[in-house]
Amino acid sequence: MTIGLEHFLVLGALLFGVGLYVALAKRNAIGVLMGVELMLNAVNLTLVAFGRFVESEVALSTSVFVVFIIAVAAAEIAVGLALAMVVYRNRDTINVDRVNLLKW
Amino acid sequence: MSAWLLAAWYDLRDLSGISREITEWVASWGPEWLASAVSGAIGAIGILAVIGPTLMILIWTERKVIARLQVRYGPNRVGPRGLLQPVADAVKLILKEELVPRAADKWLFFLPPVLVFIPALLVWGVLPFGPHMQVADLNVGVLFLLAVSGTNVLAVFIAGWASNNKYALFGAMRVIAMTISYEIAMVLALLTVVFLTGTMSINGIVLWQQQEDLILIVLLPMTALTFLLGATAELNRTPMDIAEAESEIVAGYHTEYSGMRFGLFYAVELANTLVMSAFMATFFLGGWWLWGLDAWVPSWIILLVKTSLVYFVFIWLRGTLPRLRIDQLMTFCWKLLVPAGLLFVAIAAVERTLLLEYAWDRTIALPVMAVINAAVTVAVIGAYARVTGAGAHRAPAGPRMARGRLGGLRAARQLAQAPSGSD
Amino acid sequence: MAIETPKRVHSEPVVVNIGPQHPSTHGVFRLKATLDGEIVQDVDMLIGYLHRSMEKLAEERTFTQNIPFTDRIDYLAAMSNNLSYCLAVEKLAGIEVPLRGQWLRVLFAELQRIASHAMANGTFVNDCGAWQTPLMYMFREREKILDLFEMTCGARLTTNYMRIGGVAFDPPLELWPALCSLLDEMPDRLEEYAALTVDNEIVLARSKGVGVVSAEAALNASLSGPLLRGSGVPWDLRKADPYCVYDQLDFDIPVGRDGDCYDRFRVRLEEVRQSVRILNQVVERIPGGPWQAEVPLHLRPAAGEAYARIESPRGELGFYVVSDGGPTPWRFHCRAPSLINLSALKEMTVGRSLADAIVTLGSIDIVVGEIDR
Amino acid sequence: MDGVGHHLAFWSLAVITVGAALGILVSRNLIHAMVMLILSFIGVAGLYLLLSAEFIAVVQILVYVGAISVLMLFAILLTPRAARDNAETAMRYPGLILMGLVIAATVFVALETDWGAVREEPVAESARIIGQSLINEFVLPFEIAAVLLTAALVGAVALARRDDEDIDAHEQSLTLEGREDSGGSS
Repeated sequence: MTIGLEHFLVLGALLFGVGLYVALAKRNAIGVLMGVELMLNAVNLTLVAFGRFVESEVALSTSVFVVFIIAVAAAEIAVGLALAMVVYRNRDTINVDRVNLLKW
Repeated sequence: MSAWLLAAWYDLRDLSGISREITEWVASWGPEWLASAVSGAIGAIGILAVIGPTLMILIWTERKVIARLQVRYGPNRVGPRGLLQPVADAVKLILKEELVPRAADKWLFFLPPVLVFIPALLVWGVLPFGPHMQVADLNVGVLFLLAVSGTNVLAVFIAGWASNNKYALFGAMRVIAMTISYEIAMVLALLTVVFLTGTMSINGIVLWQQQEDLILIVLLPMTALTFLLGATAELNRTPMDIAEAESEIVAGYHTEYSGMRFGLFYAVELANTLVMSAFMATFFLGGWWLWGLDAWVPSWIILLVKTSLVYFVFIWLRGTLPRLRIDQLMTFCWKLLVPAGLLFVAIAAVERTLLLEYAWDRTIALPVMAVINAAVTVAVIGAYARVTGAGAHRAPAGPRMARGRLGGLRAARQLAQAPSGSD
Repeated sequence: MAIETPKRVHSEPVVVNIGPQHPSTHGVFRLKATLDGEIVQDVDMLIGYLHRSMEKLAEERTFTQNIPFTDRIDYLAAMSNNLSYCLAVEKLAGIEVPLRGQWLRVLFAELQRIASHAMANGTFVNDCGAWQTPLMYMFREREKILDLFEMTCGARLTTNYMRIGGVAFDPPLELWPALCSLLDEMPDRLEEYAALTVDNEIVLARSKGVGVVSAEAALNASLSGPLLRGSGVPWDLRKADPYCVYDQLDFDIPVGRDGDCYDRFRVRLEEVRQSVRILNQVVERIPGGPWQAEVPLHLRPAAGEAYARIESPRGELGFYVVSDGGPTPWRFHCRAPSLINLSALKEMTVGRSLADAIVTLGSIDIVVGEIDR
Repeated sequence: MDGVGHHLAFWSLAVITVGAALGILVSRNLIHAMVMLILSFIGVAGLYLLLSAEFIAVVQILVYVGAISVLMLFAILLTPRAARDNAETAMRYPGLILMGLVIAATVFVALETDWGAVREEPVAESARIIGQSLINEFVLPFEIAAVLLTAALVGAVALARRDDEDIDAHEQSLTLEGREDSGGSS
């Protein structure tokens, strides 16, 4: 059997699913951010696979897209971790269950 | 078989012939994947064959050179001229008990000595030993170098964290803070090189220097300096060895490692120093190329000689200079190296445009640019010295001489107010 | 749900034990430092790891038998300790030392000062982070001095050379040419050290303005030796309260300007130069004659007390000896300069970084044997 | 992509990547989860190499392994009194169900869709082409990304630094003497 597009898509789907679970269910804010990173990686993998296997108008436009996603991910993680730090400083915890001031 | 022997594979000037011949021979009867596997294995074995003995000699060289700098003899008991000292050290380290602290994170504690080896070996893959002697001529070679050598930090951090030792954690924190800062300086330095040469392939950079008939350190002195200092920081060598500052935090991140695990850290440190010297030689000293000499002398010997020169500079720094404090290191990086790096990126971009778009005559333009860049380098360093008050050329005033007037506070005040303090 | 008011959160201080086994504590000395990040908030000095109960042991031994103990109090300046103790006992028993004995004492005390300062300055630059190089350079001359000691009394560190009433032996004849050649090359060597370290940008950056003690604070903490002089107070017992024949010798007292680690370093370097000056005079002017007074082996000084002090390489080194008329001292006490100098460490280091604290500790030049005794 | 090498590389990398991701999922220790995440990043980088996207692979190592992981480790270290465990919230079972559904749906779409013409040979020299398209077709997004990164940088610094009066109070609580003379930041 040839390794084809579907292999990578399924792999991406698995990664995305695990990332989703981690992002949804983990208690630690940094753990949640890990899940988000995992999902972004899955998406990137899928995009690069499409770019490799599917003919397109602009060569490697998917790779350009991935570069942008990585840039945005870096920005997102910087802000996210800064937020976690601020929450920690004010609330002494980064447990997302206990950071519920906006809930009520 | 006889034709095989007559082929050029034994040409010492280009050892890649051996690999090519063997690969072709395998491909002639075996499947394609076996040929590529063999080709990869030859590269790996070649690199290991270079690193292993070189490391042994390096340990001896470093100790010997440092000893000479310190007016002593250095190792001279084991083997002829102490050459077998590294072997004796290794045997001792292997025989020693490997302690694992009770409070350590057991699994993570085992990882780092192995993990640090991976980037140290991987970066060799993109180093060109000759026009064709390169395991992988990636078209993103420079980025690969930065990416792989940057992952070193993670192993160091895990070592520091898993030891569950305050000194180790301090060392890990320091190494992360410092490496991140100096990596930016290094990225800017390499970006300058890439801008000017127009290629990210490391062999391409050497070829550019060959084509333009000059070595880059002449054209970009500040960049070479930045790379050297960034490498010093990344390698944790004096004067920037705050991560394992012996007098402050004992041994930093590898405080708790003993026996061969410590030995691995030590070996990796030397291997990294060697590879950084090699890349310094490649980027800024022309690599395997040396004004036509590479047609006669094997290119890898030229590279080895240049590498040894840079390595000697590292040893020299280590034997001469005390250590800086972490805030002084950060100031130096963020206030001198990074702004200067940005400036030189801009300068390199302008110069490339002039050479390419406006097609300036290179025989005239390149020397002029070298002079301008050198002037800018001197100006930048001078301005930094003036702004921060560093680089005080004045000798600090020595002690005053008290002749006769002795006593307590009053005598102290009198002495302080005495014009020019008598001496 | 009630809204919690945000708590004030500080960053957490970390307590780090520097020592008892640590490369820069110069022995088994323990510094409990409370750090906020890299900043020292508090230091706690814990001593006693090298306590050998010398002062009590000395009460069970005769006055002469106690001299070897003093070697081991400050093992880097054994001659100075011998000298101070012998002066105290001589004062107690009213013994007059022959002239040659006094000059020989000056000779060896100054040699010891050079050796000790070489060690202090070498380890100081080491604590600044140098990789042993300055230490190795300074050990060159120290080795030669220790060779001279060995020639004279057979030991290098624990010399046990001074005796009550003089010195144990007249130095052998071959000492003098060796000493003269050492003194001839010393100015060049000192220039070399100065060239290597005094203007070194990194040494300056690490030690200038670090560990500052003002003159008032130094006096209040009763510091002595290079620390006190580094803070700008011109005080040296060789001039202020001359013992042996120091009043006949011509030398200057180097005094620092700012009281920082760098000044202490410079003061020590300059003192070595002055010691060379003294030694040259000693070689020229040393008289002949006996080197030891006639002192009974079982000395029984009349009941009384005496305190004698000298300027040891580390500061005011005094011995307080009380006799009840018996063959052993009734009380034996040592005023150790390292211990008292160390008391200023907290003031010098709090609020600065850990690296500075190490440099400051190095500049105090402690000897743990002297602190714990 | 049907060579033995490709098969070997794909399956080992797939096992490493997904296994490491599952490691994050089950790990109870935040630092262990972090190490697993790094391993997963490296696995994805390997897959990029397999897809002939060398540039993306190197960028993946540089940014994810070299920068983002280090940032996260720093964040873990700077929140010392927070719980270091990596346990789940009450969303555990809903999360598992959602995960199963998303994976099932995506896998179904991936397998059932006809993705059209398949290119056998990868496009060569990816770095140069990416660079050229970044400053030709995509120059505006490129600039916007730059602005976004700068904004994120400034925002992160603004969030994470303490207020000035905070610092003053903090320092006063630490030492009796001022720290003006300590020279530079540390």
